[in-house]
Order: sequence, then C-alpha cells, then structure tokens
Amino acid sequence: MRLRPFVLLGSALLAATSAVAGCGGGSGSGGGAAFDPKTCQGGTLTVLNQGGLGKFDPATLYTSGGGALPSLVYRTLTTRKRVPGQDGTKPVPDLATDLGTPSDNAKTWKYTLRDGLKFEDGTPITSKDVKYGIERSFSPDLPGGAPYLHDWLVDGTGYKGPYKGGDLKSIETPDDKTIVFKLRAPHGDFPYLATATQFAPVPKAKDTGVKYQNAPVSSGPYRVAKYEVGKKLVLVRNPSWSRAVDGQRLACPDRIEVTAGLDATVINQRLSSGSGADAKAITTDTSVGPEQLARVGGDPNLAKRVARGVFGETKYLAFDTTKKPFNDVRVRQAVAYAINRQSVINAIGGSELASPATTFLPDGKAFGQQPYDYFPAGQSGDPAKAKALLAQAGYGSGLTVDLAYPNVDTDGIGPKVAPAVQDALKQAGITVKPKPFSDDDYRNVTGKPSTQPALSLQTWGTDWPAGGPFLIPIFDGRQIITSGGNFNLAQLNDPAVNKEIDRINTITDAAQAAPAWGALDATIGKQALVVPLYHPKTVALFGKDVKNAYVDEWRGWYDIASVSVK
Amino acid sequence: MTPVSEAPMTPVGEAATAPVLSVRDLRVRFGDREAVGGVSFDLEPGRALGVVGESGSGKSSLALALSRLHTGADVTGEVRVDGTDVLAASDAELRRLRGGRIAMVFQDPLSSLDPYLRVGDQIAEVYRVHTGATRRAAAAKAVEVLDRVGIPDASRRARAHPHEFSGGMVQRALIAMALALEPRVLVADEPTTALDVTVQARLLTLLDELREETGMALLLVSHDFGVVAETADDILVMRAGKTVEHGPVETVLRTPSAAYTRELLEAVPRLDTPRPAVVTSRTPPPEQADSPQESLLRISGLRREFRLGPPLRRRVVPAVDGVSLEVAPGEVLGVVGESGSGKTTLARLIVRLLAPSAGTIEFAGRDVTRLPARELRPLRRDLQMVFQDPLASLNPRRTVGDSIADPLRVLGEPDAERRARDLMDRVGLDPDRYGAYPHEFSGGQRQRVGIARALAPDPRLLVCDEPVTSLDVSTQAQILALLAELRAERDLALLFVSHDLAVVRQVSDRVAVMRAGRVVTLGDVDTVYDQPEDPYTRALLAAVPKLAALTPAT
Amino acid sequence: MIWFLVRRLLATVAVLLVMSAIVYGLFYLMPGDPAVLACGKRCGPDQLVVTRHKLGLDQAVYLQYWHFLQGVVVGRDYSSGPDVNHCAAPCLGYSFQSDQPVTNLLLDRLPVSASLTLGALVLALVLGVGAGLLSALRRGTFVERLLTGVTLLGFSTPVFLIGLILLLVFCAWLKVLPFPSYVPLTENPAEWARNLVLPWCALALIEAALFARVARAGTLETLAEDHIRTFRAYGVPERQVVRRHALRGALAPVATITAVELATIIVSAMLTESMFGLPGIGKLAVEASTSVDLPVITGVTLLAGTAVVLANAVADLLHAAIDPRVKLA
Amino acid sequence: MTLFDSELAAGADPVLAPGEEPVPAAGTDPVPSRRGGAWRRLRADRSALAALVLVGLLVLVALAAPLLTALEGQDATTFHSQLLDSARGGVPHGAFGGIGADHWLGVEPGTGRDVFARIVYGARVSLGVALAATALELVVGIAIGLAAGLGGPRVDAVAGRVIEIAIAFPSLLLALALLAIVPQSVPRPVLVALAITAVNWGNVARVTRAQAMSLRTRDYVDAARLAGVGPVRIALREILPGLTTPLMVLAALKVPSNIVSEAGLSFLGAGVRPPTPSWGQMLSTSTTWFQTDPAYVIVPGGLLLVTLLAFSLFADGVRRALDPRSTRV
Repeated sequence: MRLRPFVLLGSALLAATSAVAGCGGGSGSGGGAAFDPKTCQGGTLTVLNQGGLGKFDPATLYTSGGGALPSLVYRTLTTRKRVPGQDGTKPVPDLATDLGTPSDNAKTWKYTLRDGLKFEDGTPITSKDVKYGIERSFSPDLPGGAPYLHDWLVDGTGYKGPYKGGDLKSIETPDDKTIVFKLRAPHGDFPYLATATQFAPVPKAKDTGVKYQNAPVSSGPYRVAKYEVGKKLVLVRNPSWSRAVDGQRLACPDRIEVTAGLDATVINQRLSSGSGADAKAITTDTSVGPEQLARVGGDPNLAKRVARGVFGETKYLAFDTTKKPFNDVRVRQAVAYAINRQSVINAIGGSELASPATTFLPDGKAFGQQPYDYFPAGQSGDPAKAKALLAQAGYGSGLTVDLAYPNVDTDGIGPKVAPAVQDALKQAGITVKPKPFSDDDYRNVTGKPSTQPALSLQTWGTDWPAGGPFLIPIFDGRQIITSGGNFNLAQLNDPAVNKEIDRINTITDAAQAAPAWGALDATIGKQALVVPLYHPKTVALFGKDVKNAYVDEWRGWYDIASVSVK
Repeated sequence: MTPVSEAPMTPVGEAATAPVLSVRDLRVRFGDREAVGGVSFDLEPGRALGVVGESGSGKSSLALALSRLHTGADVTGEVRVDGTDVLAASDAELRRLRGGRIAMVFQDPLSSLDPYLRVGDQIAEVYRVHTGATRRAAAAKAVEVLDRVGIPDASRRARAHPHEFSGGMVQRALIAMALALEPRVLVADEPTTALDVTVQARLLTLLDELREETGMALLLVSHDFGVVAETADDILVMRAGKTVEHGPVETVLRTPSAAYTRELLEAVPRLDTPRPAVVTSRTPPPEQADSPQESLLRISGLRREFRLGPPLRRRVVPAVDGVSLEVAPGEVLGVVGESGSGKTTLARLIVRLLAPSAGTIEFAGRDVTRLPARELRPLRRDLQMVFQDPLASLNPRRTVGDSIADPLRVLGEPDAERRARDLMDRVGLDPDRYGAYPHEFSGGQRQRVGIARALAPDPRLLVCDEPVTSLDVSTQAQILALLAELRAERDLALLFVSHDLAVVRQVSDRVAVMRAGRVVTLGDVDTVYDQPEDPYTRALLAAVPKLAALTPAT
Repeated sequence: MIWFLVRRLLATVAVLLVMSAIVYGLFYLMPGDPAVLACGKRCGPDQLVVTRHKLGLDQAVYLQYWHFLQGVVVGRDYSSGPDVNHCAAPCLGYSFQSDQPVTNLLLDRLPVSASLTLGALVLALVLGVGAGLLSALRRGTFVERLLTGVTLLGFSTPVFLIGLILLLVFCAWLKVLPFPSYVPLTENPAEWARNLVLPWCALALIEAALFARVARAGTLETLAEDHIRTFRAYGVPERQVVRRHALRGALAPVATITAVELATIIVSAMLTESMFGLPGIGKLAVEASTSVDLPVITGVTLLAGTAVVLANAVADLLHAAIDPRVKLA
Repeated sequence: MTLFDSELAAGADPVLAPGEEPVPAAGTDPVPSRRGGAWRRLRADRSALAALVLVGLLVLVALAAPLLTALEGQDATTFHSQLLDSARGGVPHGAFGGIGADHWLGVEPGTGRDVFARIVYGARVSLGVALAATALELVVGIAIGLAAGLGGPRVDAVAGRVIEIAIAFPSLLLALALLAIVPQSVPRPVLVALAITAVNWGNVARVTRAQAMSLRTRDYVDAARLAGVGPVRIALREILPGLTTPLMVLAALKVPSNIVSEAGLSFLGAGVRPPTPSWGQMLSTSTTWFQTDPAYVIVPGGLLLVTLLAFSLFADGVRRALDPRSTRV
C-alpha cells in the first residue's frame, strides 16, 4: 500500500493530542469456557476505535486484505486466511472457488464463483456484480481505493467508471459464475490484490452512488443496521449468509457495535478497566501507548489481555540520490553508519512497539526477507566510521543538510523521530536542519521530484504480505512519476533491478516469489538508497470477556471475524 | 480665637430643658492626625445647632462621631443622646440608637440610598428593623412619611428607585426615613451643598417645619454661613478640629468674638451688597458696553444640541438654546444659573472647546464660529479660560511651570520660562516653585496657577467657568480679589460663569441669568439684583440664604 | 427591550460577518491550496479537479464567500458526479478530514462541551463567589489570607496543570474517580456526572479564582459606598446590611464578568477537553487546527463567536435585572 | 490568566476586571509623586519583592543557560538511549526520572535528553516568547487604542468594534488556527510570539482606548488646546504620560498570561517544535508519563507554577504600588 489505510499507530496519535495515561486498572480476566468455534455464537461485541469510520463504500475503502470491519460485510474474490500465525499471511479463496487461474504468463486471471452465494436480500451474487463493484471504483466521485487496478488492468488508466465511462472491457464475465481479468503486464500477486474491498460484489440496481455506503448491500456475515459517518457503525447478522458458504469467517457475535472518534487514551482506559459493555470490547486501530507499557508489564491480569503483532511496515530515511550531497554513496553510507536506532525506537515508545530495521523488507517469511546489515551501526550508531566516510567524500569539516518530515507523529516519522535522527547525525559531524511540513502537504512535496527534499523521513507499509508491493513503487525506475505521487524517492532507475522485478512478477507461486523479492532487497540494499530505521509492532488490549482474540499476521491487528464474546 | 468654656452656653431666653444631645470633649483621631480635638456642646429638643467651618475643620468627622459611624478612627470623650452614652453603648443598644434616636442625612444625594432597591422599601426596611412592624404596615408608613416630606404622589414614588429621584427628592426621602423613626436628633451633614439654591431653600424650610412639628433637635453641618444663619438657633464655628466660637446665631454673626469668625464672615460674598468699587479702576458705562462697535465678543442665536439615547430613539436636547449677548472690552459679564441651565456649555462654546450647532460667535469683529482648529489657534491668545476644578485642569504629570509656559512656547516666546516665573509672581505664587507638581499646591494656589496659565498669552477675554466653586470661602475671596486686580491692570474682559448669585454680583458689571439654555434676564448687575423683573430671577434671588440682614454693615 | 433585542441581533450578525470574513480570509492568505487539503493525502490530479469544483474553490474569492454565507442562511448544494449533496440550512461546509457536514460535527459534540462548560461555570460561580464574599467579609483574618493565596495560585496555574494534579490525586492515587470518558446525560445521569467531576473541577478552579477576585472586589467596593453607611446610620444590623445592600452590588460585576469571561472559558474548555480526551467542540477545534481542517475551524470559530456575543447580551439583560439604573437600549 | 490568557480574552483581565472600568479608578490620576512612592511601596511589599527576586533569578537562568549546562556537563539535545528502559516504553532507568550527579534533574523519557539543560534552555523560549509577545502587544495595542481613543468618532466606530471583537474572540482557537496555516519554515518561537500577539493585543488596546478617552476630556487637555497646542503634541505630552500607569500594570500581568499562552499552545502541539525545548511542550509530553515517570511531571510543572506565581505576585505588587487605593486582592 502506498500509505497505511485504517491502521494508525495508536501511540503516535496519542502524542499529537497529548492525553494522560489511564487511571484505575484492570480487574481480573473474566472466566468462562474455553473458545469453541462451534458454540461461539451470541452476544454483542463492542469495538472502540479512534478513526476508520470516515467511509464505508467498498469502492472508496483502502484496506489491506479487506480490512477488519469491511470484510464482515463485503466478501471479495479472495481473502486473507483467518488463522493465527504465519499462515495468516496467505490469501485464500472467498467468493471464488480458488485463488484464480493465471494464463498468458500471469497476464490473464480467471475466477469462478462458488455456489449458493446470496446478497442480504436473497438475490444471488453473480460475476457481473463483482465486475460492477470494480468498475464503480474507477469513478472519480468514489476515490480512495488502491491504485493497482488502474495500473494493472488493460485500459485501466483512462476508464472513468460506469456512470460516465460505460463498460470496462478488460473484465469479462462470460457467465454468471465466471470473471476474467486482462492485465497489461504479468502480476503473480493478483490473488493478493483480489482481497481488496473493490472486489466485493455490488448489485447495480441498488447502487446509489456516493450514498451507497449508507445502505450497502451485504454479501458477508453481517449487514449494516446503522451507519453514522465517522462515529458509529452497528452490524447485525445477515440472514442470507451462513458458514456453509464461507469457510473463513466464524462470525461469532450476533451484533457488533463500533464507536469511532475516541481518544487512544480513552480506548486503552476503557479496555483495561473493562466495566459494563467494555468487558466485551476490542479495538482495531489503537495500540497501547509507551507510557502504559510499564503498567501492562507489571499487571498480570492486564498482561493476559494483550495481543502483540506486526504489520509489514518500514520507517526509513529516504535520499534523493540525484541531489547533492547524497549523490555520493559514501555520504549515504555515512548516514547509515551514524544512525542511532535505539534512540529512534525509544522516541516512538521503546522496544515493545518497534524493532530496529536494517533491511527494507519487513520480517517474515511472506516477504521473503533476507537479513542483512551492510553498514552496521550497532545499537547506537558508529559515528567514527561515518566521519571517516564523510572525510573520504570531502566533507571532513562537516556537512549541513535539511531533514524533511511531517509535523505530526501519526505515521511514526514525525517530530518524535526527527530529533533522534538529528542528534545521531550530529555525533557524526552532520548538522541537520529540521524542515517540518504539514501532514497533508508532506506527500505532495515529497511525491513530486521537483519539490522533493534531498533527505526525508518516510514510511512504507504493505498492501498485502508480499515483497512486490513493498519494493516495486520504491525501486522500480519505471515508477518514477514526475507529476506527483512518486514514491521512488531515490530516483533509482537501474535496468537490472527493473528486469528482475518483471521476472518475479510473472511468478504466480507466492512461495517461489518471496525469496526472490528478498534477494532483490538484499541486492538493492548495498547501494544505501534508504536507511531503514525500524519496523513498528502492535501491542493491543482486548476486553476481559473477549475470546479468540489474536493479531493476524497479514494486518497486524485483531481479526474481528474470529473473536467471540460469548 | 476665644477660649472655649467647658460648660456649653445655654441660649439666652430659652427655658433650660435637658439636652437631648450632649457632647463633651469629643476627640476623633485617625492615627496621628486629630480631626476633632475636644469639642463640647449641648443641644436641646426642638432647637437647631449649625456647625460651620471650612474644609478640613473636622465638622463632618464630628457629625459621624455622634452616631459612632467612624471605622478605623479613635473616638474618645462623651456623646450622650437622650441620656445614652453612644461611645459606650453595646452593639444592640447602638443599633437602637442609630436612626431611632439620632438619625442622619448625608451630603451626596446620589449615593446615599441603595441604588438597587425601591425608595419606599428602603424606608420600610429601616422602619421594620426598629419597630418590628409588618411588611404592609411598614410600606404604608413609608408612603406616609414620603408624603409628609413633600414628595408628590408619594404612593407611586415609593415604588421608584433612587436614580429616578432628583437630588432634592433623595434628601427628602432620607429625611422621611428619619421621620418614620421619630428620632430625637437629626444630624444633617451638608444636606444642601449638592443642591441648587431654590431646592436648597425648600429643603431648609422643610427641616424647619419638621423641627417645629416633632420637637426633634437638628444639628446642621455646613460650610455656608447663609444656610446656617437661616436655619439654626446657635452656631458653632470650627477650625482645625477645635471650637472657635459657639453662641446664638445673632450674637455670632453680629458681634463675632473670634477674629477667625470675623474673617470668614467678611470673606462671604454678599448678595444684597453692591460690588465694592475697588474691583475695577474703570467701570465702563453701560451704554458704551452695549454699543456694537465696541464689543469684544458678540454672540447671537447661539445654540448647541446634544444627542442622547440609542440611535433609533435619539432625542435632541438643546443645552444652549438661542443665546445672544455681547461683552465689551474690559467688561465683566456674569452668567448665573442653576445646574443644567447651560451656562458651562455656553462658556465652552465661546472658547470653541465645543462647536456650536447654530448661531454665530464674533470675536474682535471677526466671525470665528466655523473657523477650523488650525486658524483658530492664533486667536487663542486673545481668548483664554479658567476652569472650575484647579486640580483637574492641571496635568498631574507636568510641573506647574511647564503648564504655564506651554502657551508661551506655542506662541514662540523665546524666554518662556522667565515669563512664566514672572506670571507666577504676579498671581502670588513663589516663582521658585516653577518645578513643583500640582499636587504639591493647595486648592487656591492651583487656581492661581490656572489663572497664570490663562494669562500667559496676554488674552483680552478670560472665560471663567465656576473658578471659585471648589474653594473655601476665604480662598474664594482671595481669588476673586486677584481676578479683580488683574482685570483692572490688564484691561481684561471677563465672562464669569457661576451658580453662586452672590459671587456673581461681587464681580460683574452686567449679568445674564440663564435657565434651560436660554438667557432670561440680561442687564446691569445692580438693576437685575435689586429690581428683578423676571419672575425666575426673582425666585432665584429669594431662595438665596441671606446673611447680610444679620451681620453688621461693613 | 424590543430595541435592545433588535440591536443585539444586528450586532451579533455584524460580529459574525466580520469573524467569518476574517476566518475566510485566512483561507486565502495561507500558502497552501485548500483543495489539496480537502482532497487529502492520496489525491491524484483528477480528484483534485473534482474536489476543487465540488467545493467551489475554482470560483472567485468573493463568490465563494457569498456561497458560504448563502449556505449558512439557506443551505447550499454540492454537486459531485451523479449526485447533488444538499447541505441544509446552517451549512458550514464539509470537513476536509472526515467529509462530514461541519454543522453535524458541531452538533454531535455540543452536548459534551455544554455539559463541561455549564457544569464548570456553575461550580466556579458557587466556589468563586463564596470565596470572594468570605474573604471580603473576613478582611484581615487568616481566612482572607488563605483565600487570597489560593486564589492567586488558582490564577497562576494553567488548566492542564490543575487537571494533571487532579488526575494524579483522585484518579491514580485515591482511585475514587474514573478517568473521564463522556457518558451522555440522557443515557446515565449518574455516570455523566461522575465522569465529569474531574474536568469540571479543573475548569472551575481556574474560573473560580477570577470570580473570587471580582466578587471580593465588588463586595469591598460596595461596602465602602455611601448608601451602606446610610443603613448603618439607621441601625440596620450588619448582617442585613451585607445581605440586602452589599450583595447585589457585589454580584453585579460577577454577572458581567461571566459573560466577558466566556471567551476565556471556551479556551479553557478546549484545553480541558484535550487534556481529558473528552470529545467536545474544543477537542474538535484542536484536531481541526492540527490538520488544517478549514471548514471545521471556521465553524468552531463562528459558533464560539455566537456564544460569546449571545452571552454578552444575556449579561446585559442580567445586569439590567440586577441594577435598575441600567436601561436596555 | 490561568486560562489561556483570561485577561486577554475576556477583556477581563482578572485583576482589572469588573465591569467597564479597565483603568485604575477612573478620574483619579495618579500623581507623579506616586511614581516615586510606587518604588517605595514596591520595595516595602515583601511578597512583591520576593517575586521580583525570583523573576530576576529566572531571567538570569535563561540568560545563563549555556553557562549552567556547561557546569552540569550536558546539553539540551543529546539523546541518551542507554539511560532508558526501552522495554518499558522508554522510561528512564533509576528512581526519580534518572536524577543523579550526571543529570541533575534526570532525563527525559523517550529520548534521554537532559532535563536540567532542557529546562534552562526552555526558560529562554518560554520567557522570551512571553516577553516578546508582551512588547508586541503593547506596541500594537497602544497604536490601535490611541487611534480609537483620540481619532474621533468615525475611527473609533471601526477601531472600537475591532477591539471588541478581538477581545471577544476565543484567543487560543485563533492562535491555533494561525499557527496551523503559517509557513513551517519561519522560526517557531517567532511565529508563536506573533500568534500570541495577534490574538491578545485587544486588552492593551481597550485599556489604552478607555484611558485615552477619559484623559481626552480632562480639563488640562482642554487647557492645552486653548493654549494652542497642536493635537500631536497633546497626544504625546498630555495624554501618553497618563497611560503609563495602567499600561505598566497591564504589561506586568501580560507576561505571566503570555507564558500560559505559550505553554497552552505548546501543550496542544502548536507551539515550538520538539527539537527546541519549551516548558509547555515538556509539560505536554510529561502528561503522557505522569504515572510511570512522575518526576518528569513535577519538574517542569512545578517550575511553570513557580514562574507564574512569581510573575503574578510581582504584577500584583506593581498594581498595588501604582494604584494603592485599589481594593482588589
């Protein structure tokens, strides 16, 4: 993904609004029988969130793997596997019978819908509904979804959606069960993409344009009973759905009430004290803040109600290698040596919330990460080595550079991290001048090569757990976009890298593709185009009466489809 | 000063009744300062004692001490009201005493009643505190006493708030409050000072009536000999906290034994005595003054309106309404009137501190009515003003010398400081005090500074707006004398504005009587005072307390 | 009275016009492009054009302001593709961040801010006036010195510091009060109050310090006035003098200051809401400011302005009710 | 002024507060001897004197920041990650926030920066911003206030209204909005001082206007006009000196109120930015840590409290000295 949807680093937002750690304390975890998927049905689950209810149209949502809440209402061609652990990073069929049949060197993907699928009103779901759902997402009135469909589908870039643009030829529906996608280039990752909400069926007859989100037609286990934008979402059982036609979602609670717009502190406070309905509460976007970690660690009752996880994400320093002084690889290496990752991690909340990153790809088999550390900075940097390199590069008497970063900590690359970088580089004789940008401006400034700062703090997260979406936008030379929206900040256009990307894209077996991406990352890493800083980690509380709460490895957050409150 | 006998004098010819108020060696001390230094007197029922003195004489402190109203002062001696020792009384006794047996009327009618409550309710409240009467009875009583003190339509007025009352009515209401409780003694501290002369006359009459009717004793504190002479049986003259003289009114006024009393009496301007001839060296013949060629200032049809009220209900109130008059060179024109008559507005219009709404002002033959400020400035040297409050008219942050020298500097006088010192000398100030600040001077001295400043540009017309009103009578006489001298010396014309008819008579050649923005009478001062034709002027003159009848002719 | 209301209404409208013009002016003086802000972080050139047109940002500034005013008075339509979004009468536009009508955002949060502000105001008045009277009537005693000291302390302490101390003591150490989290009054009055106790106290202590000063000064001034002497001179017991004659004079300035203070109270409430994480208008304003959500900033500003102007009108009415000398005009 | 500047906003400067009389008792001109007397009174006022000493000390600390940190052997920006317990969210190792011989007041949680160094450098920002804003407010406020007070009814109709609106406006809200849209490249402390000025000058203008209007009608001004003195000279020689007393009092009160403003803005994240230390911003961070690292709350919070108390006490002393009859606390 280009920027993280839905998931917010709780600690970060908390810092921006500055609140106080919760008081009181958790009472003991409620007893009850062990979790059994067969008898887990019943009860009302409360979800306490900071944000995430700004929109609910499947066309405008930007999710990883279909998201937590949307995937309860919108089924997609494929979906993420709903199990704890490594297997959770794999896509599995959802509406479709399999992960898709590639042909034409992975440029054509064919799916067949399974039998018995129905919308909430009982009408059967057809492949045309899936096609229409995708077409809608091309409408300029329904922006916000991931850009992949535009880029990958034949004629995708010029298409303006069904309201004005008519039919999208590159999606074929030869019959009600079959849907075929024609891509411009090979994309072995297509089954991953098909987990996005844009792949949810939308009945054309019920489409109300921008108002569709207020009364969407459900294909999943729940239907929308009430939706107040930005504030409240109430989901109740969809009578047309059954586990018989859905192998992934357990859908235990009878009713799910989501409240958004809460403060991180309030959420953690309510989860830890767990009084009343809060005992059956969970959050899908709020991590325990650094100031609460000590308490969680010290309270065994609370410690039992914490889930930890990782979302594939890397925070890094990006160089523009076409600009001085970073056109000199020795300067880039010097920065890499000088960096004090321990300071950076402490600044955003310590080792519980982040792990140091030396590779661009995040940990985990799904990414195929090959560990490397070409410019070992140790825990706290190697200023001596950095100084030596700088001297070689002709900056023995010191160097002054600007560091651009967003002025909020939401993405974990803001005012908390920048001073840590600044201080580390100072030890190596590099004077850093902080250049904060307003959050909304930041992407626009850094995304346009003409305005891009030479050194900036950046974040990159995954749209699905694979190496491709992680490496392609950042290092593919053909992805340099001069008009804005560029992510290849290094301006790397290396034919060898481009060729290798094309090669891996044709691999349709994820198990084969992953090591290839890992190897590519390890190769690119030698050029010191970026300095990886850390990979964030999630520490999230859940209510004392919540069962089967685990953090899935695809998204790093609770999967509501699996939890029970009975 | 005559020594004061310890035993108070009993007025001649009165049967010796037990005094209702008896004061012995009363002393009021504020820290080191003794405001009242051993005063003794007796006051019998139905009689009136006038306490007279200049500011700082301790007369008000004395009045307050009688009800033990001082806070933070050390009061010693003995005060017996109806036999009870006020200074030794318990709190409960004191509460019964206050109002019940000794009641007070204060000087400032604007602030002596609670602005938030209805007048009737305030009287009723006090009545209930003392009698325990029912609400209904107390309300009825309030109306009754208000009616008695001459408040028209008393039952309706009882429901009004104090700000809806005029000053005279508030004083009547306070007297009514006292009346409701039937006290033995009424202490009135300068009750008429803030009132116009006609209102004052009616109030004094009321006090007389009530005294006769109820037999209560009256202690009247005043700076005004005339007021005391008209009302009191006895006079007690105070100076610096001590009794200077104490005796029956006739005795004190006719044959004052103390030199201080004599001086004071001499300083009082007389309404019924023509102005002393010394005041001017050259009395201009009236016909000459009236001739248009000769007039220095000529105003005709002068009008000035003030707009009052909110934008949509704005009322236009004329403060000066079609005034025409002239002032000849060297002439003194007195302008007299009660408050609100427009006399101060007229003065400010003439010096162009205010712009007229209509009419013309000619000065030295030139129409200055609409001259812009810049062109007006050179004219200023001929036209100066002396203000009422000498402290307010001097910048407290500048030395008096600077204030005097300012007009000279503006005129480009090269040696402004020396000239300023000369002027100080001329008005009777020590030129060495050039660098002193206004607060270091006494009231009379400050007014001398004001006069010196006005004289600095060597003007031809001096507009004096109540120049002696805030001064004690003896200082007042000195300032008036100074003005007279200067006028003679410099051939200065004066426009002398005052509410005090006696003062105006003393200084003016001609006099204009104003009422409600109009001149009702204009003429030679002796003619106007001795044979007033206009009924208002007659009423005004009749209301002024007469002192002359009782005092030996000078 | 009628004139007073008419005049006040006109003045309110004038003030709001000026305020809205100022805030609207800020839109255009600022360096960035409002469309970019409205479009958000992932915004392609196409969407930018759509957004710009949808919000009317492609029009002349005065036209935009005119449409904005129109929206406030009669509502306005935003056309977007196939649909026309009607934004009903007091329309303040749509939030850049949440795409919600600003009016709704404000209305949603109004109960929280109203609960906080009004509750704190009542508490502050009770505490402040009580302390002020007490210290004025006990002049020169230990009580007065104590109250003066406490007042000065309350005066010098920022609301977030007081809030922090209160949290530390009552929530963390004594554990008698919960970490505040807003419960609607209609849902559970007891929990509503229990959760608001700490924010109320934090906000009220500061305001109380001011009220105490004003009440004390008013009492001392009134007690020194001549009419008080009159009633003493007529034997009215001191207690009655204070109760009947001094109190009103002492309280009149408190009524005025309360209205004048509203702007300050709103500001303090912003800090309090941010401090305790209460989802009120103040917090909305802080968030909107951080994210440069201009429609929300405008909306909050206008709402606050309206509140202040109305409060001043109420204060004038109150003042007239207390003081018969004051004429409403 | 505990609030974000209550005086400011409300127009109600708590001390000058009640009603419309913003100036020490109207109609009473403090005479010059008072100035000399004022010094005498100030010197005799023990609490004001103690406050003055404290204020002086704080200013000295701010000025001597490099010296003091050199003495300690630390600086304000160096991270000390080894002193933090990373697994517990980054709280300092050791008791009381890591207070010890190396770090006199401990280290900051999350960064390990030296608290003492940040406090003394933060004093520069807090006091500097507050003093600069006060000076700017005086300049702006006096200029506008004099224009309104002396410029005649037309000018006053406009300027007077503007002043009223400026005072009625919830200042923090506007400051936040301003700080959100200003270019990020300008040095932050300058922006913060400007923003505080932009929203807080109203009080100064109001006091200036009221006092100028009152002085304008004094007889001595009339006397000067009669003497032919020109309007500029009258404004400078006759009126301006009369403004000094109320403005001195106001300025003394403004300083602590502006310290609170700065702290409030920093608290909400709109003040100076993290690499630069400021007390408000430290306090903002510290609220996060109050349970796990109370020392980090107590140090900047206590210091802010002491500073505000000192400035407020001093301002109170100035007021008492210049206006001895005032009955206010």
